[in-house]
Amino acid sequence: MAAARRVTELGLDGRQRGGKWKGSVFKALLILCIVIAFVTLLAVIVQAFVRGLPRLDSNLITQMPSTLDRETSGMQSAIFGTVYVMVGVVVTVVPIGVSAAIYLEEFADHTKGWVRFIELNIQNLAAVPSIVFGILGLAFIVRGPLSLGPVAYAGSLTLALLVLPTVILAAREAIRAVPTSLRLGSMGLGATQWQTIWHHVLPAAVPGIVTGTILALSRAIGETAPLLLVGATVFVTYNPDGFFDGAYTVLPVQIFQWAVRPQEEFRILAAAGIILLLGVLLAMNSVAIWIRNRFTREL
Amino acid sequence: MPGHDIPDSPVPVMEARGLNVFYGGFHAVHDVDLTFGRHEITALIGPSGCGKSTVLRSLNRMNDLVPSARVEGQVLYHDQDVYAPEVDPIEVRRHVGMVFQKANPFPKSIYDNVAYGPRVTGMKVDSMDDHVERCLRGAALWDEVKDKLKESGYSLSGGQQQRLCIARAIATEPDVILMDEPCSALDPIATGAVEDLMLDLRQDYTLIIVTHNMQQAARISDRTAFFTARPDETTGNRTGLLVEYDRTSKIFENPSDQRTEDYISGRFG
Amino acid sequence: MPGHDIPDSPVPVMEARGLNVFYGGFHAVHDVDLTFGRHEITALIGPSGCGKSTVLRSLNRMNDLVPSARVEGQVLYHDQDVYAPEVDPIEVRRHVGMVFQKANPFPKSIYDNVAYGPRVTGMKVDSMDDHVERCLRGAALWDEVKDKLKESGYSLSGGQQQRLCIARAIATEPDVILMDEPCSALDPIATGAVEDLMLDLRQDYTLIIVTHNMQQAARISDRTAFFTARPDETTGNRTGLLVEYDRTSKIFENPSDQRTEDYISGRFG
Amino acid sequence: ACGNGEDSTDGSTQAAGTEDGAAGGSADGALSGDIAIDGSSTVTPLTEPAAELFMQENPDVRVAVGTSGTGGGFEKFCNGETDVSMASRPIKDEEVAACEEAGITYEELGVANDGLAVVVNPENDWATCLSVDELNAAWRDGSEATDWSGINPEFPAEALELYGPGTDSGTFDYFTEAVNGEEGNIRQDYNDIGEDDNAAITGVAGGTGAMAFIPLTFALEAGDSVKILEIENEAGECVAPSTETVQAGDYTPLARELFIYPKGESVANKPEVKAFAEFYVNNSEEIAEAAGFIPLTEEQKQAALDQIATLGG
Amino acid sequence: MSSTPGTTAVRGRTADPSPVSLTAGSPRWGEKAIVGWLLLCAAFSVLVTAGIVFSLIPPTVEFFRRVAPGDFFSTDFWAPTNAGNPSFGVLRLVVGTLNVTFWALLIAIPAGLGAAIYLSEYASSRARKVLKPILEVLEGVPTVAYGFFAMTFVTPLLRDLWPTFLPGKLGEPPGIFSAASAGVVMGVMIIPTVASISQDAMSAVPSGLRQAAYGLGSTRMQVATRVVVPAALSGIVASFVLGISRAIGETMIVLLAAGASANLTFWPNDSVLTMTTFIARTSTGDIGHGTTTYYTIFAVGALLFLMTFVMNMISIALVRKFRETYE
Ligand SMILES: Nc1ncnc2c1ncn2[C@@H]1O[C@H](COP(=O)(O)OP(=O)(O)OP(=O)(O)O)[C@@H](O)[C@H]1O
Ligand SMILES: Nc1ncnc2c1ncn2[C@@H]1O[C@H](COP(=O)(O)OP(=O)(O)OP(=O)(O)O)[C@@H](O)[C@H]1O
Ligand SMILES: [Mg+2]
Ligand SMILES: [Mg+2]
Ligand SMILES: O=P([O-])([O-])[O-]
Repeated sequence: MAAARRVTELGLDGRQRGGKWKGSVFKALLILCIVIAFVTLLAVIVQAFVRGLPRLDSNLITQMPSTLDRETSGMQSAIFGTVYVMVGVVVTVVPIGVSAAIYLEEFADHTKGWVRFIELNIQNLAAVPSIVFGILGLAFIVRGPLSLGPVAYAGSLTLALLVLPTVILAAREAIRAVPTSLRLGSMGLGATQWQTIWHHVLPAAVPGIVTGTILALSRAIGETAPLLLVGATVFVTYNPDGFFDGAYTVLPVQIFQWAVRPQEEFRILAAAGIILLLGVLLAMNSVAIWIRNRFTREL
Repeated sequence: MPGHDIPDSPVPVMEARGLNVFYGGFHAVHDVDLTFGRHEITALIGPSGCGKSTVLRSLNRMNDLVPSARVEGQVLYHDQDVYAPEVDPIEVRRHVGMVFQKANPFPKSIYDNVAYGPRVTGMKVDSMDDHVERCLRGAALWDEVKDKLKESGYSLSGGQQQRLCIARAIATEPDVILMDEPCSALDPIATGAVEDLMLDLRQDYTLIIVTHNMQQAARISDRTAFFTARPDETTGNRTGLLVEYDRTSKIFENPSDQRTEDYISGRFG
Repeated sequence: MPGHDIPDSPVPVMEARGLNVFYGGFHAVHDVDLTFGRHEITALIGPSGCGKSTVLRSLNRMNDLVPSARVEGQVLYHDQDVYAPEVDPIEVRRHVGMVFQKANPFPKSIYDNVAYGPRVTGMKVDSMDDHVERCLRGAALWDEVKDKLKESGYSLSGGQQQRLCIARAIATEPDVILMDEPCSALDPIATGAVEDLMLDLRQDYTLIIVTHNMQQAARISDRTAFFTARPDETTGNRTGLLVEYDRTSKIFENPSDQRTEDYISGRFG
Repeated sequence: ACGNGEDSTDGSTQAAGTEDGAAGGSADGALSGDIAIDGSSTVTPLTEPAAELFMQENPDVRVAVGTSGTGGGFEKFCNGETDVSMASRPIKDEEVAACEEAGITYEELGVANDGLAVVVNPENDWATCLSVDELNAAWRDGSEATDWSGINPEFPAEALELYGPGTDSGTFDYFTEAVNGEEGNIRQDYNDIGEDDNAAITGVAGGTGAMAFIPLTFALEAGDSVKILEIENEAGECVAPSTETVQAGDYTPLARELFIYPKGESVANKPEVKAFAEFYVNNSEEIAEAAGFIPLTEEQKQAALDQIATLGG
Repeated sequence: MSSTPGTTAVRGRTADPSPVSLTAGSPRWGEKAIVGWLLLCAAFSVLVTAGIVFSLIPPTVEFFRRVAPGDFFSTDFWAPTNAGNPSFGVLRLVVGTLNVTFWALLIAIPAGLGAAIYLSEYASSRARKVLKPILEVLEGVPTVAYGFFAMTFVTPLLRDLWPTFLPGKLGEPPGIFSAASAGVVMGVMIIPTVASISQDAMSAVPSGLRQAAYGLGSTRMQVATRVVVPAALSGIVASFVLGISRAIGETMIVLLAAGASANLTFWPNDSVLTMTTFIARTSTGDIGHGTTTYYTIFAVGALLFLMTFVMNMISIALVRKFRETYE
């Protein structure tokens, strides 16, 4: 049997425990890792800010893009285009995503092969490169079966498909976080399952769903590659007519268009556009985080 | 037992006949036969994991909500098998109400908590206000909450929340009320209040309660069922089974099975 | 108690002096004075939430890991205050080992589980193989696992896992071993094996155990400390305090405090 | 369908300026409606100011310019999706066929002239004029010239570093066809700079042995950071690229015309399309300057206006 | 029943035992219709996948009708647009993609893992509450912003600060486009992905294991490196694999910073053409519908989809293995 330590070996001050510096160095390295990530974010912002500063003016928002007057050119059509596209994304993805999440969390029998297949499929979809969604959008939405043409809603639908897995995942987590005891309490009173969901589960899950959806949208709002393929590559000097009508462009595509132009004025515009886009994103994220912190405490 | 005469054999309101419950491939409860008497309190006791909650939940088909759960055998409610194909589990739960271990009021007002059941079941009540008052009185909670019916159910103390859940349960006018360790999260004073309430409720309802607290079973129940868990020799899984079912006084004073006696006297568990 | 003579007053290995523990603003444990005797088993008993685990965890500074926890008073280990500024909590834990309620082997091989402690503490052992064997024998597990040392600790049964955790704890050659409800997740047979082991370990170590099972305390401990929780009159928070500390036989047969007697006889809890 | 042949034009429409075309649209002379344009990325920077200027004069007309490349533009055009297609090369036979099948008629209008400049590092003192053969030796697919002496034995053995636009650009197509005889024929190891002509400037300015081909106006804007080479034309003269030499047709083979293709139906039925096409041609100087291209000559303008007239009739 | 003056007590439903009906009062069609709709929505994602597959397969088949698979899966030159002598050695694009991915991972894996360990094992819950959302913001930074950053900031920086004292090829500063510039920025972009998934995995390691390790006198670093990281390993590896799949699928950064020269190289200071760059540039550039180049887009897209799909399946399998251990 292993013997107990002899009492004479006492000494609790850890002097005989060498290598304490290892822990400190390790911790410093870990902090460095976090700092790298954050410093880069800062660098992205600062760089764009410094570069775009000359054009961070009201014209950026109030003016249409212009090749002639680069000093006063703005991105109003892209801002409106983004709003249209995003509204289209929300109205498409939220009902489908939340419904799918409710089914998977509340109704699906997870021992069934086909349910697992659906779940696996969603997980997979989440990691499909966005450009592949662009190919899908081009083949099925702009042309092909839906043939919407290069209109704002074609962009919406493409992005909606892209973020659908994210929304489903977030909604599922929000729904799962609703305590089972609420469901049991309601079911135990003879409420039907849908009554239980509608009266208790969904209201309790709304903050989580909203948070997750905002985060998903903040991903969609910055997507460029798929929209390059589905027709947002346009020089438009007017705001979209509607979801199914007319030309449109969006912020990230406009930024990209400007970024690859050789003239410095366009580069500056691109940088200013990036700041604008990051500002929108930061606002969206703050709202999401606020909602999360505000409402998760209550359950 | 105190001051309550019960017949030698229970007048059946619910019965389990050859009840077996499985979770996936796992045999959780083996061959349980039990008759729950009208206007009696039946206590289910036994060590952790022996299947008490499982048996309780199969009585009002709450186990349907566990996807992997499967029930064999019969559960009769006034001689109808609640697992018969034409039976609607929702309807069963309207007759057989349930109160849980952890008080689980809805994040709504006290009033809405009580009114919820009647509303969703489409119960006809002359005046919801009166009905809510009656139920809160029935749960011995009225005096404490009558001035704050609009406040959230969460604003109550643990014991009050549990009584609110009981008020909520009786609001749908069930016949049987199942309670799964209703006092285990409460302090002794709150426990006392709920125990008193249970004795009151016995006048109008049939109560079936699971408890870990043998003193509680002894104090309030008319009959006691003792369960234990037997490990399967090959898989090592432990399957719950009914060891003994009798009047509570008999179980506690003169059990017929050695395992019951060991448990009661604290030799294991 | 069985076959074990203990002195009237314990030969101190560890002592709590005026120990108070707070979690944030919440006063969890109030003014505890206790002396833990060398080569004795001390049991801490009391109702849930009375602070048994909290006291235990403050003995080897495991409470340091709870950011909100704050300790006042002294904990002496061979007359050194383990909370003195120059003391390294890591070093304390190397002298005062710990076994938990839920067996928590590492997801490593049985061998590596036992060898982990000596490796991280940089302990010098002649042969790790021999050391592992000694510890597994010490935990009465050797015969059951000697042919599968390379298998995962998870492949063992619950009781074996708990003994593996004990083997792991003694591998760093501690002086004191703290155990927090080490058997509460085990079945009666596994419990018996672990209890036998504890009695064995007493020869070499000082054991301090928390248990909910009064029969267990009565069966194996030399001294018993009974705690209870007193609600604060204004906040309603319940603060744990030591009611009585004595030889186990005295506590169980002839307690001096009414609250102890109520608890032992099952009148509350 | 109308081909791009030089069919006869009667002088009667020549007089029809912008004003006249507009009158066809609405009673009070104000034009309105949408014009959908798509096609060449090379022509896009030219069409953008054209559209802007046109919209300044006709605030109720909205012009949207897409960039699908010449091929992609024709695909949409022959599919009936656009009113005007932009092209950095004449329409191809397959595209002619596609349009014919869909019953789309059009005319090819020259809207500006484009010249390619070959630029080198200012420190390069050995090369001032290159022949097409020399360019071919440097750029053709399979070329093994790794230094300048591989182009011309008289040049020093300075390591050769090549920059050029990517396969998705009209400039690329044009250069490879003109220099290597075949569209897309280019050596593998040149640095593809995509659409970012700046990158070529940066690259050339940074390497003594570097060489790049880029749009002429861009090279001119770059000032002293690069040196623009003369190109030996078929006549054997070394010609430096400039507005004049390009317009005069002396700077060959690295000069070309850029086109738009208005749809016959749109010109006939949508007065704003006709007006836009005429505007585009009539304001060639201003538009070309804004975009960094070389404007049409008077003859080119006239030819274009004649072609619009055939469609509008 | 306790005193209930003025009101009658609530009675049990069958206070007098008359026959009761347990059958449903109504068939509840509404409820069934709702469940049907929900199921439809859940199954919709399968439709999306099918859409992807069906938008890729026919043109890819057409591509292989024109180009022999052996010519495609080769390191031949990549020159699909070369009219006279087209060649389709897609492995050059794959190598280009892997080149950038490699440099990206070289940054993202250590930094992401380090950040995850810090968040999971060192940070106070308050610090975590602040840091996690920032990581989330980082995950949401549009890639076009990263691409612009790479092109206009990192590239010049690399060109200026390149360690030219290194021997041979490694000492040559990168050009205006390079795998290094795209890789570095992409690495930073992926850090949050790696960090957040790894951290989730580490946080899911039962706290009992940590307690046990501390109880044995382990230091915090030992707990982190010897207990938590090994215990969470499959989850951590899953985050790496997902990082790879994101790197392979990322478009804008490489489009703006990696260039478009299909060099067969693993040097960081070379310009490379990635699969995504090719797709994005070619499908927005000047190619005619129906040309072989047009079909090349889909063939490369299919290959890209397949590669990320495989990565993803691996990642899912690893996560599942991890879950099985602890849940
Ligand atoms: N949803 C479930 N899925 C799978 N197994 C379950 C589920 N619920 C319970 N079990 C298992 O069934 C057995 C009986 O569980 P049950 O909860 O009925 O026991 P119990 O007697 O109520 O225990 P306790 O006193 O701890 O509440 C246990 O082994 C438990 O692990
Ligand atoms: N980490 C913590 N943070 C805040 N409060 C805590 C923490 N751990 C315990 N407490 C509180 O301290 C009090 C004493 O808890 P402790 O776990 O010590 O009781 P116990 O006697 O061991 O109970 P049990 O028998 O249930 O294990 C309880 O009120 C508990 O809620
Ligand atoms: Mg239970
Ligand atoms: Mg405890
Ligand atoms: O877009 P282009 O046809 O000019 O390459």
